[in-house]
Amino acid sequence: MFGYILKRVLATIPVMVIVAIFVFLLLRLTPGDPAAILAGDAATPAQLERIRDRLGLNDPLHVQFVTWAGQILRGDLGTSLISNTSVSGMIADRLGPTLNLAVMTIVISVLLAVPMGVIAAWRHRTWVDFLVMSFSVLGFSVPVFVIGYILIQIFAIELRWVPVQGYKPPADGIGPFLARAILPALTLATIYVALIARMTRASMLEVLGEDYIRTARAKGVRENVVLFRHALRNAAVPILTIIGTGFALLISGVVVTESVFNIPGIGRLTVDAILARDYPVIQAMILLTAGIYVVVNLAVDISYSLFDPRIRY
Amino acid sequence: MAKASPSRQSAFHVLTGLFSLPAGARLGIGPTIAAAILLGIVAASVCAPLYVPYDPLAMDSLSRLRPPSDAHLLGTDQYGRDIFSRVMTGGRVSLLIGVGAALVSVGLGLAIGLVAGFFRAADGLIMRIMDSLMAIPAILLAIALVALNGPSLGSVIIAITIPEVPRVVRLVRSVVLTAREEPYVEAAIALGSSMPKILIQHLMPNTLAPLIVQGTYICASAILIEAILSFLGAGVSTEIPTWGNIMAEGRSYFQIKPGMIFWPGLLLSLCILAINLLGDTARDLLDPRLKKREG
Amino acid sequence: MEFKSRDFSDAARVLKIRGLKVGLAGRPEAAPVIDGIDLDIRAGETHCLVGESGSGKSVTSLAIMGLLPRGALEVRGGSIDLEGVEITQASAAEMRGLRAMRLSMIFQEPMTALNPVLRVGEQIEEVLNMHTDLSAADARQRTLDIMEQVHLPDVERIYRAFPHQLSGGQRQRIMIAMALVLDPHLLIADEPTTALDVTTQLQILKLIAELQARKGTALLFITHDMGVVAEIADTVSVMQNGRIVERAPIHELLTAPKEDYTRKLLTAVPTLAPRAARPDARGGDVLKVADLEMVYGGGGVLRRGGGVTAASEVSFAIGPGRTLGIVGESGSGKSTVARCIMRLIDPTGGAVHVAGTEISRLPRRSLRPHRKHLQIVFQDPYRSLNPRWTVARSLCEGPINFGTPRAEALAHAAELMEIVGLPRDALRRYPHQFSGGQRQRIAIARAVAMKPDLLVADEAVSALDVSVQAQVLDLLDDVQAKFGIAMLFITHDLRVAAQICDEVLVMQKGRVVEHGPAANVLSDPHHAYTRTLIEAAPGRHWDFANFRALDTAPAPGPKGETA
Amino acid sequence: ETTITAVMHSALRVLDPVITTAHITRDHGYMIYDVLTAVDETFTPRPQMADWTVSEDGLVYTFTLRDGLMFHDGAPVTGEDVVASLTRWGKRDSGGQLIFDVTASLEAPDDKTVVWTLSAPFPPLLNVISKQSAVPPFIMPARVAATSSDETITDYVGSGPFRFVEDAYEPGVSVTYEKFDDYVPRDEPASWMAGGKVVNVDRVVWTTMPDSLTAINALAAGEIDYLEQVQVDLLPILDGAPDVTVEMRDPLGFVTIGRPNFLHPPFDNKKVRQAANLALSQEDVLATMMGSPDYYTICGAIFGCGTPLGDETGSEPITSGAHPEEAKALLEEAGYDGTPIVLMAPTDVISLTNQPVVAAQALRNAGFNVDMQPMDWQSVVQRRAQQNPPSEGGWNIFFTNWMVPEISDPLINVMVNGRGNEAWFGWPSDPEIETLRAEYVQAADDAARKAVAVKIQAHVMDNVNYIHLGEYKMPQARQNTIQNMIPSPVPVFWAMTKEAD
Ligand SMILES: Nc1ncnc2c1ncn2[C@@H]1O[C@H](COP(=O)(O)OP(=O)(O)OP(=O)(O)O)[C@@H](O)[C@H]1O
Ligand SMILES: Nc1ncnc2c1ncn2[C@@H]1O[C@H](COP(=O)(O)OP(=O)(O)OP(=O)(O)O)[C@@H](O)[C@H]1O
Ligand SMILES: [Mg+2]
Ligand SMILES: [Mg+2]
Ligand code: NI
Repeated sequence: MFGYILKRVLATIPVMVIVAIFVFLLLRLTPGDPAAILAGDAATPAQLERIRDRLGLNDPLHVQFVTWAGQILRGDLGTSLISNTSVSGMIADRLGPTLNLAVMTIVISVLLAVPMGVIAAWRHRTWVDFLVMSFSVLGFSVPVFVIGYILIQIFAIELRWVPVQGYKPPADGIGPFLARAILPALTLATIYVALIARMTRASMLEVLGEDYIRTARAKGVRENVVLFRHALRNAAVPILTIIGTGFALLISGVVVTESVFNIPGIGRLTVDAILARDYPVIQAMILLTAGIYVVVNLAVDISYSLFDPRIRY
Repeated sequence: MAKASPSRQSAFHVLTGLFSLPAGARLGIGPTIAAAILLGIVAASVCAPLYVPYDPLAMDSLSRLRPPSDAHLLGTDQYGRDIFSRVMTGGRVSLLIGVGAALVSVGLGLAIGLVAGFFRAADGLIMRIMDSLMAIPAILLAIALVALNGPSLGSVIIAITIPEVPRVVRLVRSVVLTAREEPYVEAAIALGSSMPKILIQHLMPNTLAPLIVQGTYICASAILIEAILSFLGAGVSTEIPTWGNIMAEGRSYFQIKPGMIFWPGLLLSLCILAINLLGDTARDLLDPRLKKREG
Repeated sequence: MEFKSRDFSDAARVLKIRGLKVGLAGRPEAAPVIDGIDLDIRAGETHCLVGESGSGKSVTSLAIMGLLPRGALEVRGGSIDLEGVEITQASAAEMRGLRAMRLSMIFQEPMTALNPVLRVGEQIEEVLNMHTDLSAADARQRTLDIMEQVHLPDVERIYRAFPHQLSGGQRQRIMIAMALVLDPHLLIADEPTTALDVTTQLQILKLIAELQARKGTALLFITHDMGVVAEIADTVSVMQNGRIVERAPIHELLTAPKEDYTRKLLTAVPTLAPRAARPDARGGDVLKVADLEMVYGGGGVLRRGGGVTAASEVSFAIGPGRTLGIVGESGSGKSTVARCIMRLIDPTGGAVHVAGTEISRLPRRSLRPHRKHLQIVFQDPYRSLNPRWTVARSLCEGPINFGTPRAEALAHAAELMEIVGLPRDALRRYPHQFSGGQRQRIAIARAVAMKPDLLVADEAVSALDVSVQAQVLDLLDDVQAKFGIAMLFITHDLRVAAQICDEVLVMQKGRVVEHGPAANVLSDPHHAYTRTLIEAAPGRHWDFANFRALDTAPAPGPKGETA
Repeated sequence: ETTITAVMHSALRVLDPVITTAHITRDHGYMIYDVLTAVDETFTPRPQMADWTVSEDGLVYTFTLRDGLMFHDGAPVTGEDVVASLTRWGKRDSGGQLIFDVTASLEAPDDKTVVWTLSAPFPPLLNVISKQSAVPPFIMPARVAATSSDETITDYVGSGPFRFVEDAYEPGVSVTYEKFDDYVPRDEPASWMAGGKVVNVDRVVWTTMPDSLTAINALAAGEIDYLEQVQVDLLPILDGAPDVTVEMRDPLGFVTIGRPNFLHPPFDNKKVRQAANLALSQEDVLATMMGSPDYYTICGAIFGCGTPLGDETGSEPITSGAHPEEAKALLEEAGYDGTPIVLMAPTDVISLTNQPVVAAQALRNAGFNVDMQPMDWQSVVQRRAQQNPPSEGGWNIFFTNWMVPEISDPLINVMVNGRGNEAWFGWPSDPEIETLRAEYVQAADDAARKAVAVKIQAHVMDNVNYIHLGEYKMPQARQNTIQNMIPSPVPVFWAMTKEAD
């Protein structure tokens, strides 16, 4: 087990290196000039040139890369070119909201989607199944921001149940946190629910056809036990996988949701950084999200063995 | 993939196969309706230039944000452009993006996946690169790519394609890895068929069914991602109307003029719904268990 | 051979089926799957249900269990009466109450019938939890008891094991324990031993008989293996196309079958008496294997501690026109040897000479010209043909690879179709349009199309029904005679080996334990393992095809029993 | 404890108001820094931190710091701090550069006095240092002002009415200011950036809302107190919010302009520029941008309507609607060969997305072959600095906006600079305008200055140094609990009060 984890962790190194090189090159090929953002509209070319020099943007690419890589290896994410604050500080400030939102979304999604999928599979080709599948296809087909606006319109503007926007950390009280996080989480969850419900259904359908389900029924086991004790655990691996890979989808949803609900999270940070060509921030953020993605999927892989004793590392 | 190995043709496996596959008659009308809707939208979009009343780019700053009227079926947007004309014309480009992204990702993914699946030597490197591409958040990659190339149609398609390719590669590779263990592939080796021949004639057709399904999903999600990119200001230029950028442009007017989001949104959702449904149907129909049942 | 001969007319009737009809759900016009069968089973009786594949045996058993797949099959008429309870009318809750208490079932595949993610002990205990009020400790004790009763070793450990940590036989014992823990009155066993090798099969059959005798359970035993029937049945019902065509006490059925269909079934069963050996080869050996060794998974950088030695020191030779059989239990390395010879895998040691060339070390590219000398037929008729290719294309693939013009290859393919007994127009069809037996014929035709010197048949008939199996074996015989091909025939079925092989080679754990002319090995085995194999073959004293006992006992064991 | 939560027009990311011309950073500067002198609403310089005297020959300016000035760290503000701050500013600001070109010395003989000696008279000196945009000379501690002018400062101590709360700062998300209790306001009433900066609230929080709809909804729901700019089209949403007042803070507003590239065909040709000027229409652009005529003004004055120098001479072609036919004729005359015009269209800055789209359409109507290239603002910023031909990564025309005070005189307005490569993007070599600008600097009084300004106006309209597309105003919105906001181009948080809830 430990050996396996070690091996997997080591295997992420080349992935992260490729990500780093790729992102670095991509960014430097992209037009845009952080110096110009810094200096504003009225700056003259000569002034810009001097600022670029100061920021080290005029160094040859490989020098810039080596400098940056060296910093990263020392655990230093650098300093924002625009706001001149430490990137790790910026990320630390903004990781919380996104993580809380993501966790809440995943919890909501799993709690909703798994039972939905199970029931759809159980009542395959009935109206329940149809309803669940329609909902989940719908979840895929409406852009996130539209869902966000609709939820705001209904729950914040018409009903006034929750605030329109904003974020409060759970430390400020769980009530205020939930009031602000529930709509964004639901928004994000629609697509995730759709994804998980669909996979749960497909996986359950496969499992429900297996011999051991028939065995369980032949033993006179109650139907809910058949579904949740016998079938669901066997169906878990693909569901976990989709939760892991769906994480990528979550990230793109987060970017939009954070805009719509004005949540100070890392999605917005990254988009802003890209639009401002704040290279150190972008590089750090993409490395970080890639890292989180890799870790989440590693965790998912490892958790397989919790559900399926045949998988041993 | 069906786990049931056909070597155990116990009744129950036959049963389960039958259980989850829709025999022709049991497909229901869902897919038929879906196909009809999709065809309708495609036809309406492709023929849009023939019947829309206005040039979708023609502005009229004096009749901005008009409500629906006889002159403007769905009203006008903030440039005074006719929403109906834009929405109908926008469908062309959105669909083009969907189909384009699907074709490009499937094509690239297929080629890379076949190579990775069959040539052990290349596999490691290719899969590491694919893993990296998957790990980079698609939307951020897309924004960066669009910034790099400018928000042209081509760069939006490429931006949507790049994150999809690794998924297709994984799919193709896994199909190839499974299929190359099939006895008929071993038989082909025994018959002296060369590797390229086996790859193309025996293995590639296996990837077709899952790729069709995957392709429909990519198509649907590409249309959606285009909308999100537009929302973030990194989509196709507003000079080329798409459902996505019409909605993105209309987002500030959501409360005042919901039509700007509603109509393109409706068509987009219907389209994606139909494509997904057809994809699901295709998956059911192309289910390998079907083939075995017929034996 | 002794058959069971108890009379059950006084015993209580446990199951009574009258006019049972099962059809496709929602399609009343379609032909029924079960077409009005009657069946009675009494306490203590073993009732065997036999018949070819697809005749409706499993559907019958599922109907009794009330487990017909919802939405696919439904009871159309008739009654199933289990000790006074009408099963066709029972509610879901009533059915649950009956299961495990009064009626239980064992399935064919011990691999898949147990839930892979739950500990086997828990799976047995679940039955108790569902149906009794036993305390946790009591339930556990009961579970351990029943596990003892099915002769599982080290029950405490096995209780905590997951299915994949057990052997096939052990899993089947768990299934039996699970089915019998509440002493049901009726036990249905649907091919419970088909997936097991002969030695394990024998143990399981004995176990079922023992428990049945102790508890007086009625047993409905479904099988297609006449040998098994001969060993255990009191009464036999023969099914064909959803009907029971003949029902009789075992002795009567085997000695004097009334129906043609029954006769056909019985005559198809090969005997254990070895065939007359073919004349010895004129030329040199077609295939010569010397000290073949195959170690899986060794040598990897990260995998220390060596791999699985699947074959070692395997040596033999086959002359033209002769057949060498390899027998042995599952996992003994038979397929490994075949695949090494075919160079589908690269042997880790030894030499393989085919038509005079040493091929075990040839690089893939230079190997290709030699491919046409050796061909293979696989076990699984459903996967050995590319489902997307027409038969013609499959048949021509090889010849075209070796430069035969397409037209010529096609013409030859048409001839081959006749040889293997299929219509010419079958060339244009796809594999799924054929039955398993027909596909196996096509696979043979494809191999023969290459005019090989050696044909390897890895379990080529194991997946087929006895009657179809007999036809395919005949075909192989014909083809071999016609083209003078040498054949390496791999099987786990001694009857088949006896029928087709000139020489037999017995493998155990990757090693050759006995090798000699079929007659010698089968009638006078020297190695203990060979003897166990032969003794475990069910019904080995009966000559089914001739409705009589075998006069030459095939395996005079140390204390050879005779019929 | 009163806290004002304000949504500003953009996120605060750069904290150095000298290195950048970004408005939000300037606004931030006014919160935490003070200035020596400042213009009031009549554009007249007034004393703020210091009083001044000018020598007869106009060469020596003596500033005397008032009492009670103190930095947030408790240190008094000294002449030395002022000298350092002015010097750093002089390296960045274009007006400042002009002054320093003629500066003989700038020194602080004692803690309270600063003496600025010129080698040649520079009559508009006070106007330049009192300007409220783009880069006002904020006074920082000498140690901070010692930072290179090409590097951003990292120490945010000022002497202004608010203190910057560094711990609460999240770049791009929110900034928090606390009232600086030791600030001594002047006695005069507040007027623009001049007068007494009396702070009546304890705390001001600026937050950023990337989505304008969300911001309006938040205001309507009472979640924020103040919205600096409201998109006019969205005003109807606030109709249903009785507690919110929508009003104009800044009577001057903004101008929007198009800048052609003088280095490459076809805009190197004056006739073609004139054709473009004819083809475009202020009304079309403004109506599309703003929706309602209440919020835009057709105005041909390049120095702004309602400013001292504002004058509409020669602006008829652009203010009287589109003239596609005349433009066509002129194009023909100029021999325009159909070379595509690369028009850069930013997609991610709301106030800049409309102009290019409307302009592209109008130019096409006049026979231009327009290649509208959408890109994000950053790409525009990068690309507009490229002097290559359009086919090799250069450009022909782009659009941007200015606040009126940023263009209100020939020294501030960078677009009337005609120094070729040293000029602002577009690089016109226009000796004529340079002569006029020199004349302006030397003009003795307001009347003389105005006369020169009118000449410059006429010249720009004829030569089309840039296309002046008119003025617009952004309404602001506040909760009714917020009172006593003073009108000002810069949103200021002094004077304002907030009723307790
Ligand atoms: N779910 C189902 N839907 C439709 N037909 C079915 C279904 N299950 C079984 N059948 C049909 O019923 C018939 C009997 O099948 P059954 O499984 O009982 O055969 P069997 O005698 O058990 O065969 P085997 O020896 O292969 O196990 C077959 O023709 C089969 O195709
Ligand atoms: N690819 C492989 N990697 C590792 N071990 C293998 C592999 N293939 C087979 N083995 C092992 O080698 C041994 C021999 O397997 P083989 O398939 O040759 O047996 P067999 O006699 O053909 O059995 P069966 O009758 O079940 O087909 C077994 O222990 C098996 O687990
Ligand atoms: Mg069966
Ligand atoms: Mg084998
Ligand atoms: Ni068998």
